[in-house]
Amino acid sequence: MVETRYGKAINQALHDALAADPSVILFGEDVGEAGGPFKATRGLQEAFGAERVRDTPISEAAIAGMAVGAALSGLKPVAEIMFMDFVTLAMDQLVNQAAKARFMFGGRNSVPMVLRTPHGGGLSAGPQHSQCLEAWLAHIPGLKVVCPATPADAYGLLRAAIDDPDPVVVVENKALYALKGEIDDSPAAVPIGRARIARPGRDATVVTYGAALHTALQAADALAGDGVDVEVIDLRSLQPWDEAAVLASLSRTHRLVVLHEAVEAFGIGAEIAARMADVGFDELDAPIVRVGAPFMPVPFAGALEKAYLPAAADVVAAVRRTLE
Amino acid sequence: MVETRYGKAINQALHDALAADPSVILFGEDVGEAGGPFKATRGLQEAFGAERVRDTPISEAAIAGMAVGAALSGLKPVAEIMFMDFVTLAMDQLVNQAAKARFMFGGRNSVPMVLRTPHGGGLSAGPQHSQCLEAWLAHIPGLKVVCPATPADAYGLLRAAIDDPDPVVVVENKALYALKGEIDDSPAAVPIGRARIARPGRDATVVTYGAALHTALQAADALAGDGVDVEVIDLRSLQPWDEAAVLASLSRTHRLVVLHEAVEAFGIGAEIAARMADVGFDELDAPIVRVGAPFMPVPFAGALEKAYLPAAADVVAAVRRTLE
Amino acid sequence: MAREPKNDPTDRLLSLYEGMLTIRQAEERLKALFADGEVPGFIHLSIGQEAVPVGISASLGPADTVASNHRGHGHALAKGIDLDGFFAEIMGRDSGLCRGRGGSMHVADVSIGMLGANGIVGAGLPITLGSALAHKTRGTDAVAVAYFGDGALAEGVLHECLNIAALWALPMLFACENNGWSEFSPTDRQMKASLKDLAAAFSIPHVEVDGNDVEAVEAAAAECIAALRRGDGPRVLECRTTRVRGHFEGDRQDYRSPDELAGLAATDPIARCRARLAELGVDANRIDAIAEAIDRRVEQAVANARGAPEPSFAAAAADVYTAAEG
Amino acid sequence: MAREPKNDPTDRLLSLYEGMLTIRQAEERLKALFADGEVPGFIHLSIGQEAVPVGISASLGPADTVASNHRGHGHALAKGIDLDGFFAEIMGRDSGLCRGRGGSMHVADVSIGMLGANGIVGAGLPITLGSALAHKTRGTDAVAVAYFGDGALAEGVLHECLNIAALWALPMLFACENNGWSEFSPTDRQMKASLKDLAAAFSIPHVEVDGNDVEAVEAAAAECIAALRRGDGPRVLECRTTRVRGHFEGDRQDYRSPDELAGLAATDPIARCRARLAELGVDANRIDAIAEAIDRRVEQAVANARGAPEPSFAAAAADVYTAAEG
Ligand SMILES: Cc1ncc(C[n+]2csc(CCOP(=O)(O)OP(=O)(O)O)c2C)c(N)n1
Ligand SMILES: Cc1ncc(C[n+]2csc(CCOP(=O)(O)OP(=O)(O)O)c2C)c(N)n1
Ligand SMILES: [Mg+2]
Ligand SMILES: [Mg+2]
Repeated sequence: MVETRYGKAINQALHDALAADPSVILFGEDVGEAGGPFKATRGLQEAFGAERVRDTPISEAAIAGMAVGAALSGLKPVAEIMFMDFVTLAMDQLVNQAAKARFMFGGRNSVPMVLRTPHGGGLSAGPQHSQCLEAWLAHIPGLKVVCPATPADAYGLLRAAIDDPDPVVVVENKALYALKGEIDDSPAAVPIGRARIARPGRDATVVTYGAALHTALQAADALAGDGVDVEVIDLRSLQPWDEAAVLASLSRTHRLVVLHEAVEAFGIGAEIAARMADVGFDELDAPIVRVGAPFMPVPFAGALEKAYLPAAADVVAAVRRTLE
Repeated sequence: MVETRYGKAINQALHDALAADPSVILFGEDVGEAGGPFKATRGLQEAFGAERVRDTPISEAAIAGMAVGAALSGLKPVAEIMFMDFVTLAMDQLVNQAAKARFMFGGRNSVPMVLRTPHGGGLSAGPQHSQCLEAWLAHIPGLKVVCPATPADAYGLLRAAIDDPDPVVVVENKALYALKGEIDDSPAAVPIGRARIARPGRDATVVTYGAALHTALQAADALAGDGVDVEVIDLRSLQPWDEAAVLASLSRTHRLVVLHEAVEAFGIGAEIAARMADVGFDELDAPIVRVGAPFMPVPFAGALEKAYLPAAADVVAAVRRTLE
Repeated sequence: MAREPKNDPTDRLLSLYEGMLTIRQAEERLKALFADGEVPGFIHLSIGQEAVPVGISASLGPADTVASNHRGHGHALAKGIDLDGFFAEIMGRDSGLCRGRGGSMHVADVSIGMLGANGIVGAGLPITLGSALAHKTRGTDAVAVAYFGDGALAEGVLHECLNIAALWALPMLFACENNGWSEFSPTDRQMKASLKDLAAAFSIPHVEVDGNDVEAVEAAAAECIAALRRGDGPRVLECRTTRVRGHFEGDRQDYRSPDELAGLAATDPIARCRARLAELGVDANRIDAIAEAIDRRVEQAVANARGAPEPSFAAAAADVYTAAEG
Repeated sequence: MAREPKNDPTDRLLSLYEGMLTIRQAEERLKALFADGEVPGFIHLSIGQEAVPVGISASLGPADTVASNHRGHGHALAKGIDLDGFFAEIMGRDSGLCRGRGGSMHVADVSIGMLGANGIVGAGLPITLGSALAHKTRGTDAVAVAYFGDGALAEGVLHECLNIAALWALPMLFACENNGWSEFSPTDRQMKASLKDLAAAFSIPHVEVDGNDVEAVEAAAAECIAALRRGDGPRVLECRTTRVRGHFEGDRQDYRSPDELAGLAATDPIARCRARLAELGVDANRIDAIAEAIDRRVEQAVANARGAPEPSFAAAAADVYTAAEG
């Protein structure tokens, strides 16, 4: 075990993937010489050359489309979209092309591409540099979506994404790049679609992912002080998501809170709650409570953004509501 | 009361809006001389001139962006994106610009634009011409989304959308353009955000919108034959949606099915179910059952597409599940 | 189709003729099947435009890739797509190339480098760009061809792709079928810039050719593609051609002048090629035999498609993602 | 700022000088505030580029509209945005122009035609296009200006906007600030086409100007904007200018050569303007007095912002949509 940062773990995963497989290539805006806007690709162009780690022009639609075409022609491209807000410029290629090519072409080929992109607030980056849009992608058959919360998962899910034959969007969280955590000396891929019990507990289940995991753990700590024993599930993968793990936890605790940084309305949590209100209905002893961002753009000013982001206190209140 | 078709009602709404307010303009691909791909804008360029009803090049990003800029500069643009699948090319302008300009600029101005776009399958139009992507838009604070199911609502919601000071996406359903229905002689706007009880009933509630309304009504007829009295709620507006109306119906029937043509996972129905699993929890006597498209791209072949689209039998089965 | 290079000029031309006629007869058959309700959805026929993909494909091998657009039947057939799979797909059968899931706007066979027709105007361009990037990165001399129409000139993604292809000297052929129409509107009301001037802005050599003259297309394409294989960077090949049918089947073309419609036959690339063959002294019987052979082949494909089972929904559902191994 | 037209050439130049210096001193102040942690988020300074918006805005009135990009402080101030509201916004206060919701990348005041800085590269272009369409449709002689950088040349939406503006002869000025950089990369590694050649492809007159010479910018912009007001269709004004600071504050610019960095001061548009004023015989005290007045004004704005309340979350939540009437 060594300690590493989330951003460094991404860097290492890319490094290891490039070293392991000559068909892996990287491209995106300033990912090469500059080492990426968040330094996640630092040193990779030096190590693997400008043919395999390419700086692109500011052309998001072409970046995504190139990934599709390269993936259909024998490579395993890992493309970067600098902020998730900019996937708005790449949706046709992601949704109409990458997601559908396998199905639409009769299942005879796959599209082994990865798109990395950071979401999330907390940096006063304002309404166009902070959004969490993963629910869009999870709604699209043919795409996979993962969202690591720890350095170990940042490594393991990215390796899994690159190994995966289908298009995978890896959603990173900007506020986590500097987060430290333990990682294996020879870390392995983390299977896509499997959740992790981040903290076992008996009284209520909090399902979450990404940076909000840390908020959930904080809330669980606070509640533990009051004798409430919360189980925290880190989904890790959003499409597919681990329904069995959530249902199993709910069947133990009978109380469910779903937490994420994204806007609550029509967010990832809606699907999880809806599904549990169906398949988990008999297990529910209380309303399913969601905690997510309010229905407004991510505001800039520190005070506004702080009030905007779901906090541990919101999770505590939500858990308490399920226990009333 | 007169009988008219859904497509004709749209045409009339556009005509009446253009006649009522010189700041209303229309643009989109082939909406002018050709009268629109589905003939919804037929005759409008002739009636109002090529300055107010403009044929654009095949440039979806610019179409959406022009609507934002024109709306910020004194006009009320009504733009058309020919198929909802192509909004993938216009998402930046819709989501990062139109939706946020009011909030982000301090609430001192609004963006009175309308974007019309048809979704839905049933025409063997294939995976890139049939998608229902409204859940994406409903997830975005600052956008409004409506989806008329009848000619009267096609007229009334479009007039309301054009009158509205904020950006409204009007999602039409391709399979409904030829649908006939009654409409007032001098029809009025239909308020955004208010649902309609399309059929009252006591035993279970089916919440739906768009073309699926007709599937729900068929299912209700079938169930009525077996003595099951289903209430059908037509949401009409998806953002904001009429939570009070749904909750009121659930409080009467205690059983809830949510139906739409869009993919079930992470669709509009997820939010409705999730919300009712919270605020309506005490009213629920059964699991909330969703009926939506399976998790696959919309297939082309008739047999596949038929199996793909949610059918009345699926709704019947879902309602029965809530009554078990 | 993927014709072998023929050395004898007459044989070469006969082969091009056969390529064009295969597309024509296939589409004429589709037209009838559509009218009879045997083809669902929308179909966009390339009747009148066959010389373009046939002329280009004469220089392509199986390692080369092409991406196409909504009017993609000719591109696919010229790239060598299987005729049975083609008809079965468009008729929505399980034996279709895409098992009935894509239809006319998505015929594809990635195994032979046909990366798909496409329902999104312009979308094939960045896919081709990525394919060209793969060829270059892998160090092969394969090339990637994007077929697109003049209407697609208005899409921003073209600009992005011209730029990156030029910047990185990718082996990409921008093959424009300029038929003057974007759906129901003449393109000159939609585009202020010519492709020639756009290409020049990016320093990409632009070649314009009579797209209804298959020999001219073949020659121009051969030069462009040779340059790509040499690593000289992208090329633009603009083919002036003629859309004979409506935008899609069912479009009555009220918006075209009777004069224009009357003049369409004169531009027919197949009739021109046939005249040229006659000039070269090829026996009419030999030419007619080609048509007959194609006819039999097409009828066989239609019969096979008719006899094929409906697509399987379960198989479709299972193909959204790659099945896990083991 | 929205300066009155001055007839006396010296007065005119003084007014331009004042405009540039206001931006400079405001940004120098922001730089210090950022270093001290009083400005959150990212800020992109336009130090060295002030001549562009000041030269252009000299021909603009309140009915004209501009849309900007991430490096928008100068564009906004030159258009006449309120200095108090400007500082308060970037410092995240309730008295900010956007009530602290947008920050540096979103300063806007639609009431005076400033349609917003923008965090999305290229996004201001179609917004400006729509604004120009509104001006034309409403029959006014107002014009719309899009400010964008050379990095934005790679975005496809530029192509779409050049085309539509030209096609419809819209009163739109494409004002490019070409500083040679796209974030951390020189733009010549990202763009194969020049804006000049792109404009030519769309038959849009292109004027290139030394963007660090405010008089030259003013003169060129005045001609372009007069043409727009006459209804002659769009114009492209490419201003060669210099980014002095990093891409954003905090960027150490390791990627620029020491030589380049050393040479930046020489290009300073404000120093040049000051030298010109001296040439014209303007008294140094008079010039210095301008700086002092601006300094007082800026300090006042900073003090006002510091004293202003934090933004209201409830008010923000209430502003996502327009409140229903009545
Ligand atoms: C992004 C997108 N916008 C609009 C359409 C609708 N559409 C289909 S084909 C077409 C015209 C294309 O013209 P062109 O590229 O010249 O091809 P042609 O039909 O002439 O072969 C349009 C507008 C589409 N399929 N995709
Ligand atoms: C769509 C989009 N892509 C990428 C970025 C990140 N980004 C911000 S500014 C910038 C470079 C812009 O260069 P240029 O347009 O020349 O403006 P300059 O910074 O030189 O003033 C980039 C890549 C963005 N904000 N939006
Ligand atoms: Mg065409
Ligand atoms: Mg620049």
